[in-house]
Amino acid sequence: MPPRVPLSVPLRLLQRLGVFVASVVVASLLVFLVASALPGNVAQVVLGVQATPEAVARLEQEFGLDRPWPVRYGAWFAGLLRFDLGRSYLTGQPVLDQVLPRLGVTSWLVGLAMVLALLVAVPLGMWAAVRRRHADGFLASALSQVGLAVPSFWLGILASLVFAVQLGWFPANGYVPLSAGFGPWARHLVLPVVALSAVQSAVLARYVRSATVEVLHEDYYRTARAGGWRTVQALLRHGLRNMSLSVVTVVGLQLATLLAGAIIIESVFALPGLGRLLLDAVAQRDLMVVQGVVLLLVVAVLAINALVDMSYALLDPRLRIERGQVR
Amino acid sequence: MKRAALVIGLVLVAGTVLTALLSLAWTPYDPLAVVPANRLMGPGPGHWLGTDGYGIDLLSRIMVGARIAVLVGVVAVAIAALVGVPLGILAGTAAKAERWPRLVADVVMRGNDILYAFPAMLLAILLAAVLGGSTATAMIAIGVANIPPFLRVARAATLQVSVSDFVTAARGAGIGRFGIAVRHVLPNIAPVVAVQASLAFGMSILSEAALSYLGLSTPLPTPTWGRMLNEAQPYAWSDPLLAVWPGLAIGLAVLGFNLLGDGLRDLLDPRLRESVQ
Amino acid sequence: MTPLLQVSDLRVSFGRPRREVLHGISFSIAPGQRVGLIGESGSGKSVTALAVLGLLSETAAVTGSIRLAVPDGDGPTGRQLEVTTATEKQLAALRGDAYSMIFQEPMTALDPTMKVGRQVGELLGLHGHRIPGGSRSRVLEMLREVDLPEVGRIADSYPHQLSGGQRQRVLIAMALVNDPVLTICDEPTTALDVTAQAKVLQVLDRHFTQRSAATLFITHDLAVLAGVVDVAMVMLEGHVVEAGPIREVLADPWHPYTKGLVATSRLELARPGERLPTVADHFDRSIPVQGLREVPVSWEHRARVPGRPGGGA
Amino acid sequence: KDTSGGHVPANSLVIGATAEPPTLDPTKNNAAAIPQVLLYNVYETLVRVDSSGNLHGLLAQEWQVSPDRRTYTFRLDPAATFASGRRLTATDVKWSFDRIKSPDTSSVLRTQMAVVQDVQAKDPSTLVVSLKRPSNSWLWNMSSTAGIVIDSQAAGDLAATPAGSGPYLVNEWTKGSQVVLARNPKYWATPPRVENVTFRYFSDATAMNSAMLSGDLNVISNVQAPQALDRFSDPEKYTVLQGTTNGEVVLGMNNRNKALSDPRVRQALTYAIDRKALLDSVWAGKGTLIGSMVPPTDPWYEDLSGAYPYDPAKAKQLLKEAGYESGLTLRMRLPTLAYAKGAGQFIQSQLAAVGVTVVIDELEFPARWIDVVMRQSDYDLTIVAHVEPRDMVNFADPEYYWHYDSAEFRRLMAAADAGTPQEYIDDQRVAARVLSRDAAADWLFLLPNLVVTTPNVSGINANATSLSFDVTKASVGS
Amino acid sequence: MSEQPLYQVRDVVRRYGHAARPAVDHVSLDLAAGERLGIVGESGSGKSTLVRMMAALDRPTAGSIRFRDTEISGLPERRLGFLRASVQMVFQDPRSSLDPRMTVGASITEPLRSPLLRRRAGVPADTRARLEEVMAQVGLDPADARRFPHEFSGGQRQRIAIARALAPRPQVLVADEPVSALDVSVRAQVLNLLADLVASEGLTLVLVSHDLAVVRHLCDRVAVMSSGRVVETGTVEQVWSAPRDAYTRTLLAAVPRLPLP
Ligand SMILES: Nc1ncnc2c1ncn2[C@@H]1O[C@H](COP(=O)(O)OP(=O)(O)OP(=O)(O)O)[C@@H](O)[C@H]1O
Ligand SMILES: Nc1ncnc2c1ncn2[C@@H]1O[C@H](COP(=O)(O)OP(=O)(O)OP(=O)(O)O)[C@@H](O)[C@H]1O
Ligand SMILES: [Mg+2]
Ligand SMILES: [Mg+2]
Ligand code: NI
Repeated sequence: MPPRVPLSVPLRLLQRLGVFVASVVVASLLVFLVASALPGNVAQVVLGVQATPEAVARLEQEFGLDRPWPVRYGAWFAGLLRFDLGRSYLTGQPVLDQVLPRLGVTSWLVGLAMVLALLVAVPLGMWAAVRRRHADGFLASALSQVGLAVPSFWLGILASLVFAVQLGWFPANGYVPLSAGFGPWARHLVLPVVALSAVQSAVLARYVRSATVEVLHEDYYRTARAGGWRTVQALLRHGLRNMSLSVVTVVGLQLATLLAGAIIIESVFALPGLGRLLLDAVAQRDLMVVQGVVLLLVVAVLAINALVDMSYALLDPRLRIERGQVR
Repeated sequence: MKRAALVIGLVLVAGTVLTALLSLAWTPYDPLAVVPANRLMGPGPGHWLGTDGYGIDLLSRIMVGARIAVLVGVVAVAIAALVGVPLGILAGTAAKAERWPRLVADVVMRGNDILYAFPAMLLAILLAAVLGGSTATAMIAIGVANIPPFLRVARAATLQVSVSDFVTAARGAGIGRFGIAVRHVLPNIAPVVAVQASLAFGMSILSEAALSYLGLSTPLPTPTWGRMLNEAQPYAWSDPLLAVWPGLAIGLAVLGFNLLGDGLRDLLDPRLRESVQ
Repeated sequence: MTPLLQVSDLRVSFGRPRREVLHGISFSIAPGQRVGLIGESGSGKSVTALAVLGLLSETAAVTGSIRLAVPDGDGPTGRQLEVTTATEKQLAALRGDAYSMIFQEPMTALDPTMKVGRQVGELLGLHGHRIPGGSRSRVLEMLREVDLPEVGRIADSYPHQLSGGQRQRVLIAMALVNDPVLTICDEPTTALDVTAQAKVLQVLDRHFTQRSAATLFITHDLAVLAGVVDVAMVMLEGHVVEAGPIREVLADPWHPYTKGLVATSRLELARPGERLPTVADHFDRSIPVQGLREVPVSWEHRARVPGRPGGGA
Repeated sequence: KDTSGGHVPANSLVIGATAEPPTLDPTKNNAAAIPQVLLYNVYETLVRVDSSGNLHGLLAQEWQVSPDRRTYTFRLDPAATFASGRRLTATDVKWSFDRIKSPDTSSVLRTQMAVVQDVQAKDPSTLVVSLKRPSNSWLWNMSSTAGIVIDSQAAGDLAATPAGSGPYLVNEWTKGSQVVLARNPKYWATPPRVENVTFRYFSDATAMNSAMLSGDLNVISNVQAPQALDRFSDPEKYTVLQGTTNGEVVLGMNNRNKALSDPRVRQALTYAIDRKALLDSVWAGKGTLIGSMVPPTDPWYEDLSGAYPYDPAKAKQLLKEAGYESGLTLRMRLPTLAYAKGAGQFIQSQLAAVGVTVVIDELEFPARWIDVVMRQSDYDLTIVAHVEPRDMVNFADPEYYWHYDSAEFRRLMAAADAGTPQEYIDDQRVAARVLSRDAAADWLFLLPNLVVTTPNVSGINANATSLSFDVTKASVGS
Repeated sequence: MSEQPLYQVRDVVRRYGHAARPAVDHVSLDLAAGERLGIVGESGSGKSTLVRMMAALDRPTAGSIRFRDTEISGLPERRLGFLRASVQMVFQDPRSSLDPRMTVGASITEPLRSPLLRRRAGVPADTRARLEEVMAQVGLDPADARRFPHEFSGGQRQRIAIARALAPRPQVLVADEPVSALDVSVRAQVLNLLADLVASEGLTLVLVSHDLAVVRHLCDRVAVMSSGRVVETGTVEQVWSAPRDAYTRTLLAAVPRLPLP
């Protein structure tokens, strides 16, 4: 029996890429089918409540909605191969042109919220873990719990009431692109980012706390302290990287949640982001836009999960595959 | 402090559940009857929490809302867990297996990723078209949307458990894959799943609020906490208490379930059991 | 001479309700002295070791006194630090420098995400020792000292890339890199196979001899102990039940538990197939254990529990 | 330049609005958000409607109607030019009208133009329109989107670049957030006073209020949550204009439902609902009780709000007469809109008191509601605001989702349309009474127009009589 | 050896993932019924891998393993019942080889309730009775069956693991370092127990250890492994007193001894 030959590294990467592409293809079909299955009809929405059935039928024909679904899917998929997401039924514009500027807004919002959540959650969770047998540690845990219990749209409303309306520190809502200057851009993002990250911080803090508790039980942590590091030093030098594995997993997992949360925050703060685009497109049954945005989200989540998988090896050398190395 | 979490959690959860049960038999006022003369009364002896813009007693509405909250939370989490956990265990155990099961596991995981990226709202709209906007619609949509995290968490925990010696020992004892999954993997991943469930419970209540806003959940006029929050929004300036009560109710229930989850995890942790032996 | 370590009436308890696992033990270790600590699993050896460096988990309640001599540069200053009341900062200054510890489990005691050379090296900087040739050269020197091959490659390896014996030697290098005056070894070889164990013991023995450093060496294996230490204490259920020079303890065990231990340890003497002697043959567990109140500082004489020890042959 | 927050730039209007235009071509999409920005401001019509509901010439200096009322001769203002600088001639008007009439446009506006037989540009400033039959509503419709005059030479991508003759140009459209209008430097008539006008869009009413309160806006086009109006009660800081709209909130009753086809049942339901209390509960008492499908700004308006005083006893009596003494169950399918949900809840409770069980079911608006209620008529009761001006005519179509079928009403409406202006008014008034008498629907209330401005803003109409948010007369003090 | 061996291991190779060197490298062994075979070698030499393959808990990359003339290396789990009923295993770490969430009684009787083993010739049908029997056999109080593993000491847990292996009355007991994790005071107890059981039940024994002294005590034949290969086989006394391979000598020399007469 010949020994099984393990795949070489480039081949494994290729295999991974293959799986990714296959997932995207399957996802595109699913996205298309779900979007098509949504009840309601864009022509009716465009023409409004007064429209005659003939007018609606004519518009449907104009949009190509009368063709059978495999044909429509085929056309859409062929476009995808050329990075063409089709044209919005409502505006006639290429979907990609509508999506790209909004992608920026949402990426900033979600990205910064994630960063802020990490900045808050990591110290808070560690504190809650290290001091878990003390009142202050319990308080830190409780604080993170409270963050979970407040709906983010109320947090957004409250934040804009207090910091924009009462104190006038930040604009109540709206967005200016980074190209208009860092200051205005940042000022407009502060409140939405804070409101969006609150729930995330709470969730993350819980994971950081339990990951930290794990580390506190680890032998290498004790070794570090026996070598002369103080509690916090040992945790930072030897705990952080070890914890990062589980935290990164959660960060990857939370990203989809964050995107969903962004839909609400974008409404509360009147930000022209993807979430609102999707919400409007769904409401108006602009299926091309719905398909485009959802596919984009699916690809993003798949890509992020793939990145998370790959980052494991970066964070934990045990998971690296090395030439001539066992495990 | 660990016990404190469990006890507080239990008290809050029991409070919510009992309120829900009580509301089936008794509420101080009819939670649906509009009484124009009583609009926007503050808290007082007649109406402990005051009345809303229709003159309906807020306490009665909060009590009825507990019903939907508990129902949606429990059912959605149950759906997510009942689908996600077995699939997660499947994916976790198959990851180490021969080619075919591994392929199945891969497909499950990729499908999971795709589902994860899918906005729950779309599912809800689709369901609403079939079932009509109802509590069931919301429960199913939220439940399905919650499958991916359960699946992932269960899979990761399964991977850990399935390399442990006692699983190998069980195989040596002639226990098949299914027996191992049910008898060894499931009990040992239970703590992680409990935590995930408590997190998901809180999120479900909040998601229901969002779906009811779009008319995709419990139909009018049944008061839900989410709907009460939404209806309170225009009164944010003039009568902020309208938002405070349902907000508080959601907060306490979510807090209760999270604390309960934490407490359960600690209770189920053999490491901790050992030290109090 | 002031002892490096002076433990008196050390009691440790855990949990709620309190469960005492160390019932008042006392001993001291002088500079250069090699002390062994034997006893069955769960007798409190590790708890003693961790208590000495203040590394017990925060659920532990400690009473009694543990005093560590505070050295200044080369020798003891005569100042002592009371571990039970010291701050984390005071303790951290001593740990890994004058006092160090080696743990049992080489698989998990190293940070899996950091190259081992760095893990050794950072301890040099941590205690502010300026090394003329740079810390890298000192790290390599240290790795060489613990008999590791290809020290350059090993320093650049992650723990998982090393074998158990190699990892344990890295841990030893970490513990010894700052030339401690006392090293606590908590079962440093139980996780190793016989060949790796032999190497590690050899390295430790050489180091202690060369530096005339003191050690508190914990094991449950008498055969291991015999090659390393001069004097030994026997622990049982949180008490020290016997102490004295190692040869005397082995040659003429006094406490029934020790007798049983010596008998079972000599596996190679037993004829194949024949029933092995066990501790239980010598020692009746139902009789409550009494501990020594004190171990003589000089360790010259055997110390034994007053009165009749419990049961057995 | 930072126009989206902090302070509103000098001599500018920043107007908060709720729905964003999906496209900038008002003839291709029926969304009300498009004429809100463009009508009168960017595109002009031959005639326009003022804040009291009367027609005046805009591009047309004057017009004559032939004795058979089928031929309209418009004299265009010779000064009128497009933003491109080109003179606006009768040919452009003809081009614009023909464009809407053309069979390959699917625009709903086509039905409004359907009555037109022929459009002729006699000379550059004379336009002759002949109708198939006399129609008063046609001229009225020409004051709205159907009547806009497009620059036939500059009409390229109208969805993105409007080509009109109005005092403003679309300067910038940031999708998802705002449309910015800038003064048309070549405007042919009196130039407007305000330099820049920004329409900012908020999907969340509270967010819009916050923006106003923090000084990012100086106008709220229409407060969507009147409960929050108290916040703007300080006259030092805010001016609140309270006017009327064309938005009748209609409790639609499906006349194809057996019970609801009986006028006594419809009347009973109307008696059973306390509309004053409903308005207080649902819309903070803002708005007007009307009693028929006519807002007070229409010339044939008369107050019919007292026709069915709140009288549960009478309601029960009528139900008994109609044979529903033992109860009646009706399915109310509501769009997911704040006023509809509120009113639905209220009505359910009050109808329960007279023995009518209402089962509520919410439908996503617009997609689902239009499909289920308007197209399939699969409902018993529903609530929606009809915001089009002069839309009483919908009751004349038995196929329309109410399925109100009254020969008398149809005859009156036809006569009104074909009659003289005075007959038009008289017949419409009678028709409105017929609707009220038959309780064809229950007109719950008329949505108010609640405009909030900073005190330095003036020239904004309190009443919304057209679909336009007209800023041509606005000015901003310092 | 006149009769057919129970186990025939031929040229077995096992390579993990992308490892450069196989963990088990062309190993061939025979095991006769009633024989007691010791496998010694340093850590990582492939001992565990080899016995796991013999117990069909792992598949060889190449080579063949026959048990009672049936090839077992490619068999799916559901057809392994005959092997599982005959071959049972005891693992090194008594902490991790028992499910912390299962009572000791349930753990011990698990093999009896297995669908693969139930109703096989020789496998006891009366679960309760067999539980009490094996617990008594390994010196545990049957009343403790309702307790959980963490309530027992290491030595006791290893007895539980042994009881579990004995429950289905196997012919072969494979013990992978059953005493390495135990403290010396209980090591002798467990070894005595194993010796008694092997004798009284007439078991065939495969014992893995890194300590030749342990193997010498229980086994009659020994295989020395190094780097995945078997470097020496022979009777225990032969290897103990006159090792032929240099590696075996190192192994022997490394065993610490008490410096006493
Ligand atoms: N963190 C802790 N919490 C509670 N009990 C503990 C803790 N650490 C140790 N113990 C208990 O203290 C006792 C002594 O344990 P210790 O670890 O010192 O034993 P040992 O002699 O080192 O045994 P071994 O040879 O197994 O390492 C045991 O009964 C143990 O259960
Ligand atoms: N699941 C696995 N995946 C990858 N490599 C493995 C795995 N199990 C064992 N190995 C490797 O195979 C080799 C042999 O391992 P095995 O466990 O059989 O050795 P052993 O002789 O039992 O050692 P020990 O005495 O430490 O138990 C080692 O190099 C080990 O690292
Ligand atoms: Mg120990
Ligand atoms: Mg092994
Ligand atoms: Ni700004």
